Amino acid sequence: MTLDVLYFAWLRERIGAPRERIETGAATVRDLVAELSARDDWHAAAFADMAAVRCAVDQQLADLDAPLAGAREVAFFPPMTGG
Amino acid sequence: MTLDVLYFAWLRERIGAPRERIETGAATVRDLVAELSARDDWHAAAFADMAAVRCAVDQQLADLDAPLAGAREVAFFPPMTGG
Amino acid sequence: MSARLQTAPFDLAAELQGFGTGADQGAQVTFTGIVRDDSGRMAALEIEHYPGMTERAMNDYGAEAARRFGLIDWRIVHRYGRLEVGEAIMMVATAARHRAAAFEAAEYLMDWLKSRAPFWKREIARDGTGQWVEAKDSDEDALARW
Amino acid sequence: MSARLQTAPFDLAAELQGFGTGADQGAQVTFTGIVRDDSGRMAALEIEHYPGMTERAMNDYGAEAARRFGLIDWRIVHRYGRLEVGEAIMMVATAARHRAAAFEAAEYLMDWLKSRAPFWKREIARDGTGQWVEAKDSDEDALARW
Repeated sequence: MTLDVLYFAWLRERIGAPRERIETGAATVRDLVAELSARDDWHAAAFADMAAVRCAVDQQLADLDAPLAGAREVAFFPPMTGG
Repeated sequence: MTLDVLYFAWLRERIGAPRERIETGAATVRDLVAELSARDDWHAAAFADMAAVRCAVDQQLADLDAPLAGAREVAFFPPMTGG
Repeated sequence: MSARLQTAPFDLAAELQGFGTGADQGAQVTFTGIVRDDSGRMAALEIEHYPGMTERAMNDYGAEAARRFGLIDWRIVHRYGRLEVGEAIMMVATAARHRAAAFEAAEYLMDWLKSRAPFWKREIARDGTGQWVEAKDSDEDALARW
Repeated sequence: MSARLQTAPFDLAAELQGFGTGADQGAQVTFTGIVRDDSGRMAALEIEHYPGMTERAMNDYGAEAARRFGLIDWRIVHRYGRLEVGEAIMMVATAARHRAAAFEAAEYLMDWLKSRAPFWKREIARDGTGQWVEAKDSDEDALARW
């Protein structure tokens, strides 16, 4: 499937781009992270500490076990610091 | 001693005046209430239920046992309903 | 850092002009109380106060809240006299470094104002009759938490 | 009943025009967050958001607060982009029958915004260097009370 993957804050900086469109067969967010981390050192660095990474699937907060079937957009970002 | 006695809200209405100046030898607020209650039916009605009456001596909240020595102004009123 | 009594309406925006300045300020909270018609037949409130004692009590509560919650600034404005349904009765504003202190100080001031500040409310019905508002146990309970 | 994202400053007074009408309204609470300089060497904040998701999350939180606390009205305005020390970042306003609901709803919304709304802050020091603000355990703790 085709997925838009978005990055925010220091994840965006480490990866060097705000978004990328990828082809993937990943079944869950965890699979997708493993696949992306294997791409290059920048992705590996961004995903090195998953305790500091949050995720949204189609703009809803999701955990690492969330399934990706039917998803169009996955975003990775640090814990929010709004307000 | 000479005391100004002030009444607010329904105590003022029952007594029929916002304030009166009296001569008294009352040692405490409780003595003063007894003395005022003995004056007439209006005062008696105002002080009939002391659980519903609050008091201030010289503009500081006080209880029935508060001494009156040196006081110049005593006020009686129902529980406050501000804000 | 001031408390004020008045009959005239107040303007929240004007009260916040120059309120709580400084680079360490992170949070401002305001509370506005409005005349509510609970019975469906109320026209107005009449608010009585104790001239002299009421101003002093408001200033004492404000200073106590500033000390207790480390406020950068605070303001209390309370009206008296006749107020129609929908009119603003009073306001409290607090400024602090962090949101928790600003919220807590505003709630503390409200709990004190409701049950310890010398104000008495009378409800005026549309037929002109009046009735003194009784103190609520819930306001005493709210105060007990501090 | 609305949430809004913008780069421009907001005007609290303008936001409260027509806010929370009706004879059953008794209490309005506002919270304003201001860029604070904790380190003594900060110049500004840069606030990043997730276009699309952020608006949706703010509207979802507002609707949830309205349901949970029986709000008569609510409003959230949040800015993004570069904000200097002393500038207002965001505001929340709530209107309810009673003060407890208005206060609780405003605090609830703030706790959600601080730790669940998709915003990320970067502190820009006076020397131009930037540093992402880390999430605080205290914000997670604050959220856990609801």
